[in-house]
Amino acid sequence: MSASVTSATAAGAAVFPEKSYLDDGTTVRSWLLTHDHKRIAILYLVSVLIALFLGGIFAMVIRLELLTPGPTIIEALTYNRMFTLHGLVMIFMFMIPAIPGVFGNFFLPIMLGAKDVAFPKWNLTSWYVYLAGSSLMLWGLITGGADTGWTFYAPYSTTTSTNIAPVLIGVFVIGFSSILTGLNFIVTIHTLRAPGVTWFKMPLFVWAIYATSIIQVLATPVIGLTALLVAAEHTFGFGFFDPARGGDPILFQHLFWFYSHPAVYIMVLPAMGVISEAICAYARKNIFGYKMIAMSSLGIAFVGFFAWGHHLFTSGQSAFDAGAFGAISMLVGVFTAIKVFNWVGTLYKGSIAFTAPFAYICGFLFFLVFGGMTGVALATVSLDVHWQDTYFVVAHFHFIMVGAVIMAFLTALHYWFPKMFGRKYPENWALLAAGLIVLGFNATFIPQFLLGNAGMPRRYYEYPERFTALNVASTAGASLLAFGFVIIAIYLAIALRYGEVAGRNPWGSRGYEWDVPSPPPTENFDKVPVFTRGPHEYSDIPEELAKVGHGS
Amino acid sequence: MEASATARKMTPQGWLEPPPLPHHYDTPENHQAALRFGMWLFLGTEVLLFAGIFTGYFTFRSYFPEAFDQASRHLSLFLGTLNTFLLLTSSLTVALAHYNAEHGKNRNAFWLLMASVLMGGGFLCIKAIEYHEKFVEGALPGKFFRFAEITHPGGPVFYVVYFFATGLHALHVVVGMSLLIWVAVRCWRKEFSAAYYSPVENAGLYWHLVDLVWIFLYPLLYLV
Amino acid sequence: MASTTAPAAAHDKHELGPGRLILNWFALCALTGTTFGVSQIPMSGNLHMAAAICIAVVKVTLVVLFFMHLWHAEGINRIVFVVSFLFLLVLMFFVLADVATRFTLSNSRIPPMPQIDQQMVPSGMPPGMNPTPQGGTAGPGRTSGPVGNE
Amino acid sequence: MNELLRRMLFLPEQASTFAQDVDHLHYFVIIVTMVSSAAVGLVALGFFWKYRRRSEDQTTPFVAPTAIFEVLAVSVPLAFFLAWFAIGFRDFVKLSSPPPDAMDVYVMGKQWMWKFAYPDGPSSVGVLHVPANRPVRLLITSRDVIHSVFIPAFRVKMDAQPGRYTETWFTATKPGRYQILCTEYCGAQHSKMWGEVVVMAPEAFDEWIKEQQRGLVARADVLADESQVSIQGSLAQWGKQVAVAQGCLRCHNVSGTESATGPSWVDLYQQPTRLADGREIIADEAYLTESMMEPNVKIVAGYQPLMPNYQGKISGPEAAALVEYIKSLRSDRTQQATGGEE
Repeated sequence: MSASVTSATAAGAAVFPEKSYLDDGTTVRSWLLTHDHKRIAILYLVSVLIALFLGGIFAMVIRLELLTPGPTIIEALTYNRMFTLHGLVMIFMFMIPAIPGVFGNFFLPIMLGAKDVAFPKWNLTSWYVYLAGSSLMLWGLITGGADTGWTFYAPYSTTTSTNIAPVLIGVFVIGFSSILTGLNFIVTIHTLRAPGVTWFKMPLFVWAIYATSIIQVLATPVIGLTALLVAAEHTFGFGFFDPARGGDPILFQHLFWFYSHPAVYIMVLPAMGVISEAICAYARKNIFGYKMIAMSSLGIAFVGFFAWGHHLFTSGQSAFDAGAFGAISMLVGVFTAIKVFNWVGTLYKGSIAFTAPFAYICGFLFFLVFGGMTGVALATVSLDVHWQDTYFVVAHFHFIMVGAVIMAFLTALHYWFPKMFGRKYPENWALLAAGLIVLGFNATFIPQFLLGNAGMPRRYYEYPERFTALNVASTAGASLLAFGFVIIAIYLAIALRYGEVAGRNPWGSRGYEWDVPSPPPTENFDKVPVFTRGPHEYSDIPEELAKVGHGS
Repeated sequence: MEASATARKMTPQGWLEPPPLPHHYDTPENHQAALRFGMWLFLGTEVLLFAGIFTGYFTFRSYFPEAFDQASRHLSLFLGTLNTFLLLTSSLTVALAHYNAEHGKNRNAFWLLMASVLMGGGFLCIKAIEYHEKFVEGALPGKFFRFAEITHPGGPVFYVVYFFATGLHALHVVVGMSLLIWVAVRCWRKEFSAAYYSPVENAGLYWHLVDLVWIFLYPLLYLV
Repeated sequence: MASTTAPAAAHDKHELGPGRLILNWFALCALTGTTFGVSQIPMSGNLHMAAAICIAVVKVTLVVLFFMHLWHAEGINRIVFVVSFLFLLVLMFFVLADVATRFTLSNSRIPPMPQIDQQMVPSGMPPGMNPTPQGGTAGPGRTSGPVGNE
Repeated sequence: MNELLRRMLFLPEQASTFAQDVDHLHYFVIIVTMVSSAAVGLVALGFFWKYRRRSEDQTTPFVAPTAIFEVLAVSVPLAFFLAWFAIGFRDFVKLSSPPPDAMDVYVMGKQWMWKFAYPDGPSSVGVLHVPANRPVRLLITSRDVIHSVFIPAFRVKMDAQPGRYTETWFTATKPGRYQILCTEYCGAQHSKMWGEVVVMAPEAFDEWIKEQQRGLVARADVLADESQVSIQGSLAQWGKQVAVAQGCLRCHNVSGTESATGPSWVDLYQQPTRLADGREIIADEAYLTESMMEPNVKIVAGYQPLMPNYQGKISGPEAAALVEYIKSLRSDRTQQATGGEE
């Protein structure tokens, strides 16, 4: 492993810093009442990992149930609750807070040369609000057994006999947490940049988080209100969405997707930011087309707001709206394509170290292109008529959400693990897990594209016999995927305690965050730092290499 | 919100020293700008919170124009207009309180804020009278609708929109009043001066937003 | 970002004294009177709507610019506010465009036509294809018509 | 070629005029997708091999995109995407504008079955008979929650929205049997809400529908006779059952309020009524019966001409029973007469 040589030369000199944010109080209280953005990030990390674990269990139950055409291990109602649980937990408890909440919180202030986010108290509040919303939602899902799917389509959701109100209120509360996080980041980026960090010297991860935060702030209130309306309608029999009382179910879909389409970008934009950071470090190369990547993040955030209607092509929405939304959706594809070209361009003439995160990056690129292009295909109005609500759509968004977002999450976890905890993970095990995950992922979801083509609708508890083979393939792939995650969990847990000491900069990265010790001290910087170089400049690497790994 | 007032000294001009600057800001102006910007972003989210209701209003109005017309005529124009004036005036007193706090006139600011809170309370009382009327008439949303005077279809939907919009707005009035009381208490303790008045400013911004929403609700529900 | 001016100098630029604020209040009250007056003039509903919205927009602008000091605030705050209104308009525009242009029977005005609801006679059903209505004709706790008959 | 790609992509057979168009665009899009994602993957791997790290202190040059690259990076994908969109939208507009001569079929989804009805003929559960090579328009609605009619072989799908109609259409090309699936999650039995389209040769279909109409009339007579025999109690009570069964009470209320889509039935009998064209009539038996059979001739002022025609759907005795029921609805007796109604 070429990368481990880098660290090997450095390791002799690397010492674990005597004082870091991890030692600044070790009581439970010091963690639960902390205002330190890094500790809040760790709190988020623990909670989203629990959510990922839960969501993964639910996913496996779903896949096992679909192993045979008829009932396999659970009843229809349990199955319907399972996919609702899976969707809600994965989206609201894992995907949306995952990268911004964990890596955004940890690195955004450091990358700007700031000591903390703009409003540290609100930052902690946002975690508690997230915790409260998640608990309410989970409690509602388990005791009330909501069976509507995460989309809550009215009038099914307003008339279901299961108790859905706490779940919806949970969604509303989590939305608040998301707004607080986004608001905090936007203000931080505007007011707390250190001298030298001009707008176009900000790391691309910061640009991505900035774009994400704009969406969080502007879109989340709409889902909050919609969730409240559905909860009220279910509880009190109002008639906003239920046609039996004069309401309009298509209006629900408009309001729901006005948030939930941009929400996809809340999940995927930070993932793109992570890739922009890590790809430079592992290719030891300046980013190709910095401004194009930065601006396309904002472009996606903006255009993403005008595309929600492509979820409604077969709902009875007018052809005029279908055309407008379809055309605008194409622009999202263009912005994504720009990013992909620039990432591949970054590899050109680089010096590429093949590490586990780099394997995830390769996976990410393939999944994003395939997932993104199938997204464009889905926005091609006439094709969507066949695919809408089939497994094709399921496969498409899992390519983006698992393929792209989870690959990026794992990239970030491995890339920044040394920085966050000061220790290195075992590279060989990591490569094995990465291989399993990329393979397992393909085996899980490529059959689902074909299932969609063949016409298998989503949210099917039982299915016609002719879909059996592809479903079995998908379930087999899912087991491989799950196995990969188990390996990661084990070696990271061990590395946390027994990993090799990483030193300040084991990857030879030029990101601003690598200038502080690993793990960073509570205040991040002793004095306000002044950055003279950009965060993605690598052409003067040899001199820098001399410093690599020389601990605090 | 920041350090407690007891730890701070009174300046000769008659107001408390500003609380210490949080460690991650370089200047007080930067801190104030951050607080103000954060508040404006929050107001942006509030605008979009009401966006769904307004969208629903226009959608259902286009489906049931006659019922909306009839139902709107059954609202008390007098009470609605009175409430509009109450909120506008309370907005004025809040803006004046902001001005006074910024100039260190904490006592004036206190009384102006209390006046605003009173007007907010008046608004809620009038709203309660209107709600009571609706409950008596049975002009209620969804399945509770039993108001015979709306003869066209769509009556229950109008009242869903009406109660949700005004209810959510009333909730904001309550939150706004609590914020105003909180800053009024701090005015009483003479905490504000040109160097530090962000809480008054931000609570005021929130109150003005409550006013903004009502400026739209009033003509849409009562007049058109 | 941070201005370098001292606190005292910083607030000099807020030249909005009490006089102007009160003037603004008078203007707002006058506009409220106007919108009330206009609503009493007999004219078409659309005109009423247009007039009411225009006046409301003017009032909102006055409140935002003077009571909320946007006139003097940092440019970014103006952008935030304008953008949030813009997105509100985007939401309304597309939803209302949909309502106005969709297949007319897809709107709420149209009641369910009852004739296909009844007298459904199974015919020519192949074995194994019979989707028997399990769990009754309606979902749990559901009423299907505006008057809840079933 | 078409057949090969279709099988490779696991697509169902192409049994409508629409399916061919959709599939050709589908091949175009999916091939470009596969080629470009493979290309990105391969280029990344190629770069990885070519530019793998050879020594620990290796340096890299600063490379930035040229203007041409930037323009191409934007314009090439945009051109492809817009071309797909243009073709796709053209087809979609075709799909959402049924030809005027299309045969109408009403489709109703309810938990968890499909019902089909022809405007002047029979109706059926689960099985939809259509002629080949003639355009058929589906007018789709739902009785409870949202469902979605999906006929994979036709590449056609449209949601069934409760309380309103959506439309879609197709021209089936091959006689045969094709599956209908529900694609909008609708509850416990969602995955069993299947139906079938039976595409028949046009002549065979004409024959079939005639037969069905004969059968329907005969069956209706039988039903009417049976109900007359088995009915217990007054004619008015029977009329109430008919009103419930026919869904009259969806629009006409019997609680005396005026909020419904159609005129209330309470105190309607012998009431002087003003019509939309200005005439004033007395709502007697003749008018009530006529309103069932030709509802849109005499519309009561203030209502829309929305009521469907019940000619042929209710028998003579049933109509009489309905009139008796309406006669019985007087406001002083409303409570007893409407019993379980709201």
